[in-house]
Amino acid sequence: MALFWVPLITTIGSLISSRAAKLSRNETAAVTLIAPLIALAVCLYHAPAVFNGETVYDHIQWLDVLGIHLSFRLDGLSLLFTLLILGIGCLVIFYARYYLSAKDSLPKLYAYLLLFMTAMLGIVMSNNTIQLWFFWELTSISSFLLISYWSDKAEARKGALMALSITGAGGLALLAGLLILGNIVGSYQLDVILASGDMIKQSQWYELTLVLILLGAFTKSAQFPFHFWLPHAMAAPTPVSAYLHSATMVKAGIFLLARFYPALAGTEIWFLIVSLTGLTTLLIGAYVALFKHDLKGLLAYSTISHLGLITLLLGLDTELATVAAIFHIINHATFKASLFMATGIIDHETGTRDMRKLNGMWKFMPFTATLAMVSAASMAGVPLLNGFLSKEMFFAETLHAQLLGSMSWLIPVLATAAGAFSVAYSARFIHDVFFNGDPVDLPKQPHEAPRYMRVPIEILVAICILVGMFPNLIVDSILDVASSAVLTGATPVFEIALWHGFNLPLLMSALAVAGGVVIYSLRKHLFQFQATLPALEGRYMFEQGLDVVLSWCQKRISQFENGSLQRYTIVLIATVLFFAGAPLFDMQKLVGGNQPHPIDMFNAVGTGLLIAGAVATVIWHRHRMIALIMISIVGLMVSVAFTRFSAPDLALTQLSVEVVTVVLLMLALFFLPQKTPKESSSIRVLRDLMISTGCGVVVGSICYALVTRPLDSISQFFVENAKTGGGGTNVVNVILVDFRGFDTLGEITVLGIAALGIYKLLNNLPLFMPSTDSEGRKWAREKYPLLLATISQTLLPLALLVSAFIFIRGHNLPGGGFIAGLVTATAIILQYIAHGSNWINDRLLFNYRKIIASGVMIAFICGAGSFLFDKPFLTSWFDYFDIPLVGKTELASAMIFDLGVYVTVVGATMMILASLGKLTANDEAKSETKTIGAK
Amino acid sequence: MNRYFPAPSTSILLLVIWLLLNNSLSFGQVLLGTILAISIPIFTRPFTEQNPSVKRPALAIKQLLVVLLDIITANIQVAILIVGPNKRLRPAFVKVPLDMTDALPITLLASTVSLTPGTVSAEVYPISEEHHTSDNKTPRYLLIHVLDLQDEAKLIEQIKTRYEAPIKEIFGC
Amino acid sequence: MQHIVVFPILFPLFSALLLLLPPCGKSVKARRFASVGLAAISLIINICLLSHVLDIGTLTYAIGNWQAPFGIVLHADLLAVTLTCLASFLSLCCIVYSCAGDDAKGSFFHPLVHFLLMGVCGAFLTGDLFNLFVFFEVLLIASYSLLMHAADKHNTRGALHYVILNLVGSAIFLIALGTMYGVLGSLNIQDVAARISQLTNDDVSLAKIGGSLLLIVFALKAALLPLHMWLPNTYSNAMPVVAALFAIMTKVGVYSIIRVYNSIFSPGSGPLGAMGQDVLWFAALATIVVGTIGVLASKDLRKLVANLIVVSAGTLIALVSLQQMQATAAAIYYLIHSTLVCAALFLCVDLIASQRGKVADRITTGRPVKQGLLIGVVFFAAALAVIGMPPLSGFVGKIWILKATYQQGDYALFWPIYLVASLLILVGVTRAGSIVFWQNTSKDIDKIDVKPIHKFKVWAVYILAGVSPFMVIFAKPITDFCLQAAMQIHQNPAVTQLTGGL
Amino acid sequence: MLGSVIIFVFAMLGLALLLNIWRLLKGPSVPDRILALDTMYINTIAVIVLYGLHNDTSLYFEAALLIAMLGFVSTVALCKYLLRGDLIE
Amino acid sequence: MELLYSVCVGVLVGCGVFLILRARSFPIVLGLTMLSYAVNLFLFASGRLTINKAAILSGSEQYADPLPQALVLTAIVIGFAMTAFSVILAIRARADLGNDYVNQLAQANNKTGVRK
Amino acid sequence: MMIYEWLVSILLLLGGTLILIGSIGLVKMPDFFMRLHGPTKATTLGMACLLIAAMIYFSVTTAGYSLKEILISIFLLITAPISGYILIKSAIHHKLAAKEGTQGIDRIEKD
Ligand code: NA
Ligand code: NA
Repeated sequence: MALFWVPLITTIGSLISSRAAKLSRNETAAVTLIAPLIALAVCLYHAPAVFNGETVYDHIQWLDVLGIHLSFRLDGLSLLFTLLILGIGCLVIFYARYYLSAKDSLPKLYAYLLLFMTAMLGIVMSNNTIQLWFFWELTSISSFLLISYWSDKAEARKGALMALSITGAGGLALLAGLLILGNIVGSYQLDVILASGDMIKQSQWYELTLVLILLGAFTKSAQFPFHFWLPHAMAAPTPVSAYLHSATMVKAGIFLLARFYPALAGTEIWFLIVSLTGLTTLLIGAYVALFKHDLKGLLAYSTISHLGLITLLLGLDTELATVAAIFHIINHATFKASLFMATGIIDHETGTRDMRKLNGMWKFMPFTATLAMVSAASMAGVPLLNGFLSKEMFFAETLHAQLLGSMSWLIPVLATAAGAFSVAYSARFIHDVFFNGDPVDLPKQPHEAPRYMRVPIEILVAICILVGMFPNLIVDSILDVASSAVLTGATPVFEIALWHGFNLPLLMSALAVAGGVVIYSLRKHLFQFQATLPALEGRYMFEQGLDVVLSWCQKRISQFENGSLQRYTIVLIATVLFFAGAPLFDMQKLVGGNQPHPIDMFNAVGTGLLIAGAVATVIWHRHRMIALIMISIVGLMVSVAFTRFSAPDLALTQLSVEVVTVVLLMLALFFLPQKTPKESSSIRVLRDLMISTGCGVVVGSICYALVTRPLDSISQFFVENAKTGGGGTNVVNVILVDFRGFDTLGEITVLGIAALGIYKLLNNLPLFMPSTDSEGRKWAREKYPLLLATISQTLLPLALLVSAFIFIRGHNLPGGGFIAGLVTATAIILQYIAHGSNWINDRLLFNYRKIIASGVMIAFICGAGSFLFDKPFLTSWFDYFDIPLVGKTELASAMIFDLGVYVTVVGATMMILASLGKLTANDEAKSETKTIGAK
Repeated sequence: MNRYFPAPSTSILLLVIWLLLNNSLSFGQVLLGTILAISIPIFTRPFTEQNPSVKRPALAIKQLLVVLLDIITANIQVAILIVGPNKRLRPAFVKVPLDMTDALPITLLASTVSLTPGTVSAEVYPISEEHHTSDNKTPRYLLIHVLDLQDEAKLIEQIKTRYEAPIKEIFGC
Repeated sequence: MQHIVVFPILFPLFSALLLLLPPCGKSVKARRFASVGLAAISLIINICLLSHVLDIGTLTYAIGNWQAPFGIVLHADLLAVTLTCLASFLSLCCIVYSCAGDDAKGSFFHPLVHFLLMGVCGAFLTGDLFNLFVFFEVLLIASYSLLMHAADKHNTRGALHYVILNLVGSAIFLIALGTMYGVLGSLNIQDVAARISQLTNDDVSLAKIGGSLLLIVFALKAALLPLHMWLPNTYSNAMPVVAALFAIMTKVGVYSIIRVYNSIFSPGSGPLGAMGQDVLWFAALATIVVGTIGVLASKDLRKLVANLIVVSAGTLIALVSLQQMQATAAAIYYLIHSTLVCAALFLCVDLIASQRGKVADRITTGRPVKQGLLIGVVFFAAALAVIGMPPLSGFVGKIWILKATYQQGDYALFWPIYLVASLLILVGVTRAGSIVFWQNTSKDIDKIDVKPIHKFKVWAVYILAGVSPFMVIFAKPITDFCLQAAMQIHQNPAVTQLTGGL
Repeated sequence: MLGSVIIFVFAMLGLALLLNIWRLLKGPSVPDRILALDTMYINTIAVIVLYGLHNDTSLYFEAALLIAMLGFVSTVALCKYLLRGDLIE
Repeated sequence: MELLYSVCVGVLVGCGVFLILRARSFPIVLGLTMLSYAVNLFLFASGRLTINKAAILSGSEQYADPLPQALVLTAIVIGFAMTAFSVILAIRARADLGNDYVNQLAQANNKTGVRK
Repeated sequence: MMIYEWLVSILLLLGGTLILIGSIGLVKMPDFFMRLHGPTKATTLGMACLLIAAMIYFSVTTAGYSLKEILISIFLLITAPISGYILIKSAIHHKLAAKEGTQGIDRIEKD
């Protein structure tokens, strides 16, 4: 089976486990075990080749664009890790079946565990760095899920978030590093990268890459100063802790260091950063572990410490140090996993993990106690156990360290000190829990754990002992291939033996044990001393930091996006002002080459009136009624300007739109306050004045620059083709209904939607209806002035005739559907004013929604008709017919299109008015009482 | 006068206006005008309340000419009043009792008054709050504003004889 | 078959009109049925068009048979058609979602959605600047109305801001068009691009003004800093299904920038080539920063998602401003991904809010989500995708974005900002999710009395979120496709003319 | 001569418009302003008719007609607002 | 004359912008209306100013540029639709919020999660 | 100079004068009610003069008669009184002060 099956099988297993809710616990566990066992079999199947020094590959070409491929490899290092991941994984699965109480969901835990296992397997087997990162992030996610397994506990949620944040940050750094690395080498394939160590180290990006990748590794493997997430991850169920913190999650960081060792290691900076970080972590972890009263806390810091130890080893500039590191990876995994499991049993059976309560457990659970003591001894580095072997190798290698120059002697000293503390906390683990008097207030009556719950521990302890006694037999070969994978082929000569004779490392071991015993015996004083130190907890820093960041963000956002429309508008306008204004200064001359028209009286008066109207609108803007009158002047003058500059169609349109707009504004004014209070400070007014003046100057200048220069435009085409191609002499109208009919279709759609939207806005709206005007006058009694009512009836047919006139001539002379529609609408508005909406609604029995839809539909069908002739949408058609008596008559599809425009305009305007009319007509009583909108 | 041809006078008027608008007497325009002249009143019929119809068209045309003439003189009079010194003007509100109650004749009278010498119709009393109904037979008054009132009684008399009486006669009410 | 180019615009229009007319106008059931059916047909049309374009390359379609530059020409290249597909797919999902009851909370929901789709597709397809304006207005007016669908008073204020700002934006658009026409005498994008390279002297400055104003308008729609401020409130106050639909709207702005920027202001177009690149670039970076701050500051989930849209807009524009093929390709991939994921998140947030009683979607302790697993799975997936974590589509996008910016040499500023923003968003979203789903007042889920989620809603959300894994599984063809689309964008018309096509 | 007459009448109309705007700006009451606006509408019709005469074209006739119609509606609407507040009650 | 025209456009833009920057919906709508006048004039001017050459084919040689005219027509109609909508939205906002103040007040932030 | 030109010129001058006088009245008169007279009458007739002038002019200069200008006149004649009426109504409603010494103020009923 190909390598990619390994993660695939565990993924499938994860899915299967998640659906196993109906199975019994034993069945669930059994089903779950299938996937890792198969995966293990696959790995073992390839193991002989690996032991022969080969690397097994499996490559699927995938994203060439990104250089991401599905690429797996199995070399010594990978094999070692897969065995650890799968082996300890199986034990944890087995153990969890007994650990988890009935009310917790076993399938959920198993699904997450297998997902996590997949991620880990993916990391260690990746041959593509991006793929590696993929699985790396997957471990972050799945560990988040595992840590927050008991999600109703605040501790679990916080711990999970912290773990995810820290490892996520590292993951992003790692990604950056890997991308740069890939760019240096030109490939994301690991074998290429690993073979290009020299090229990488000579690259100018080497330092940056290294730091980024190390950030990834250090955060994951909880190196100082990123170590603080790990103790809080202990909120997870203990099997999870056992898995994550012995063999997997934290080891991923170590794996990364080992994996990239050939590519990145061997430089001063590598040794300096890695070894110093490892050393610091080693010391801090060992020291703090002693003071943790929580068993899992102790183990957590011990884990940190041991990870520091491995890191330090990888940072020491000798090949044997690397071998020692790998050896310790194995050893740590075994004894730490068993210790966690033992802790789980203690927790499970007593209900607490507090060492101040736990005493004398030996009496209650001798088997567990024995197992735990063996493991703890291994952790302390007691001879005949595997921990001793690797620790002694470690001591030996510290003696060769050169990296601190003349101060290099510090390293073995500090290492011994750390060893002493590790002995001390191991001693505490043994003595404080299993001996040391009687238990205090235990929640449960303790007793020995179920038989099978101890099995995984027994297996692990057996390994500890076997490795400790017969190292060559058991680990030599795997250690050999793993080391050669890290050191790229150069297999160092190493010899693991229990006895090397009396030498310095042995002395260091002895010192450590002695020191440890001394420290432990002085623990009372140490605890007191520790209590006087300020508690510097990474967790609080993280949480407070997060709080500070969050509240800072909230403050900034509420300052920035403060809900003030004025601010948003002013930002927009200022942006415009800047970017439209700046290029004006680049121009040499604003005025272009065209001969300007002379100013005549006509223009002067028109300009005067327009400016007066505009300025008056601004001056009176707080007296809204007057402002409305003033803006009417502007509208009128704009249409006069259109008339003046040869745009009769525009003038007509502007006029009709103007009136309908004013009517709408007045309707609005009725429901709005009549006057605007003075609100803006004078500074603000000044600011607004400056900005608006600026806008005026800029736009005016652009306008002036444009109108004074010659234009080479496409418009001649329209003039030439209007009659021959569009069948009309009014070029503007032909553009509207033919050349650019698509715009017009969109435009009437807009109008229709606006009407629908307005209906929507006003539907069932409770409104405030003033019973007096702004000066407190009651409204006049006469609703429908007599003379007006009479005349408006007379005017209606007249207005309709005029709109028919304007409609029909539109194609050839100024006019058209839109203007005609607005004229009709205005005529009906007059009826509304004169007779009121009830009167109209009794007589005008149309459904405006349908009218609007039909109008647009007419235009649409007119355009779609050309499909019948396999012509593009809106292809126009016209022809001249000789009708008897009438003479030569033109029929054009554009007329139908224009009819659609007409119908839509009438429908939309009427719908708006009818919606507004409905507000007040339905319920006259409302106008008497002031009902401010309250739903 | 039926459903399909509700207002012949309106139709004729519309046709004339149509031809005026198009400046054309071609058959096509007449045809189109006729179609419109017939179809528009059908559409607007619901919006037209029942008004008394013109009983004496000839008199109506004569009255129209009278009013046009009066408009010209009125305007010249008013122009002189405007240009002349304001201080000598004697503005006044005058209430003219009406013999008519229907909306259309009153409207016509009020319009005539507004267009003719120095007077502007201001209000029709009594004010009705809702829609005007023709079966309401309460006596009505026309309030007018006079720019320069010489003799109130004479003015009322003049309005009643010169304008109101012919309108009453035209509509036969 | 040539006419299919215009169908993505016409069919939604037709659908909307049908939905307004009898018999669809009357009964809710008929309307729902018709709306879903019509939206599905719309999607099918778009897919057909896409395959057509894949077969025979970019299509142009002269409306009314008036050739460019005189008439309005539709320009269906891969990117445009992909986006119309995306829009119709999103609409279909939102329509299905709304059929669970949201549509009946106000009038004209279905027609308006189809109108919106028409506007969006029109904006994507058109090759004419003024026509672009018209379709902008179509989609805007439809969006104004949709924004007020089942509105309460918070919506009203948000809508008011949105409407007024966009009206100012429309005015600016027109000034821009006036300036462009006044200098160049044409409106067809290709023609404008050809003419702009021949400008001299002061005309260049004027064209620059026009171009800047255009970009400002597009930036306003795309929610680029500092013009983004309307977005968080507007989107978070809109009905979630509407907000989900709006996820495509900022993309219209982005698309317009891509379209205009790479034709009119392509590096080869004379004195105005790559105009304002720096401004766009820095504004985009600032947008990412502010969006991220917004994500962290959000007190409710809807606002959080709205801010995610801001971040995605910033990211997109940063890529677009590079005017480089890889970056554009990455932008295309990321655009599809982020649109759908953000939409899914909006809908998901709605589901969450519907089950948490009074607390609704606020990020605080509250009632547990009753159907926690059903919603949680999709929320988790969408969150992963939006953060850019494996195994969902976000990670491909993220890598591509980083790679593209690296190759451009623009990583010194972009990478730190982008990566730190990613991290903060990761923290923000995770924190929000864990509070909403896990930090509960009562544990007794069985006692909570909420209506189970309507199956339509579940389908819609799952289908939307399901695209994300799909985009990973089929990452190879999709990335190749994006690259091909980007290649079409970057074919410089001036170069094409000289060399007789690439 | 007709040409100079037209110019002269233009001047008169221009003066009239300026008088209108003076009243419009001065008020003092809102009905005064509406009256002035209404007058302005009519004077604008005069200007446009004269402009058509000046340019020897009847293209602007419809504009004049529309101003007449729409100006009336506008005046009525403004007054109705003063009287009743709600235009279409 | 071009100068006067441009001055008009500038004044309209200035006045419109000033009104848009007010804090109440009605002046803002007035400002938008005024701005749209200005914009229409501007867009129209992009085809240059011509006197007495309306684009109605009549055998003459020169015509005003008809394209901007058509564009302005479209813009006017769209502007009308938008103004109508914003006017009604202002009414709606008044009904919903009790005033016509466009900015978010500090108190209005206390949003409750209740949705209908 | 043709006779129609004379006619047109006179009508134009007359119309212009009347319109100007109407606007003068608007400015010069002391109260609202008196101001109203100018625009409703003088301006209306002035418009009629102008329109008749245009009618004559176009009828002579172009082929066929151009009578449509008369429509505007008719329209103004119909609407001017109504505008005046509704304006006075609103003035009364606003209780605008009439010039001192205006007779019959008490005849205005409360509306
Ligand atoms: Na103890
Ligand atoms: Na009403």
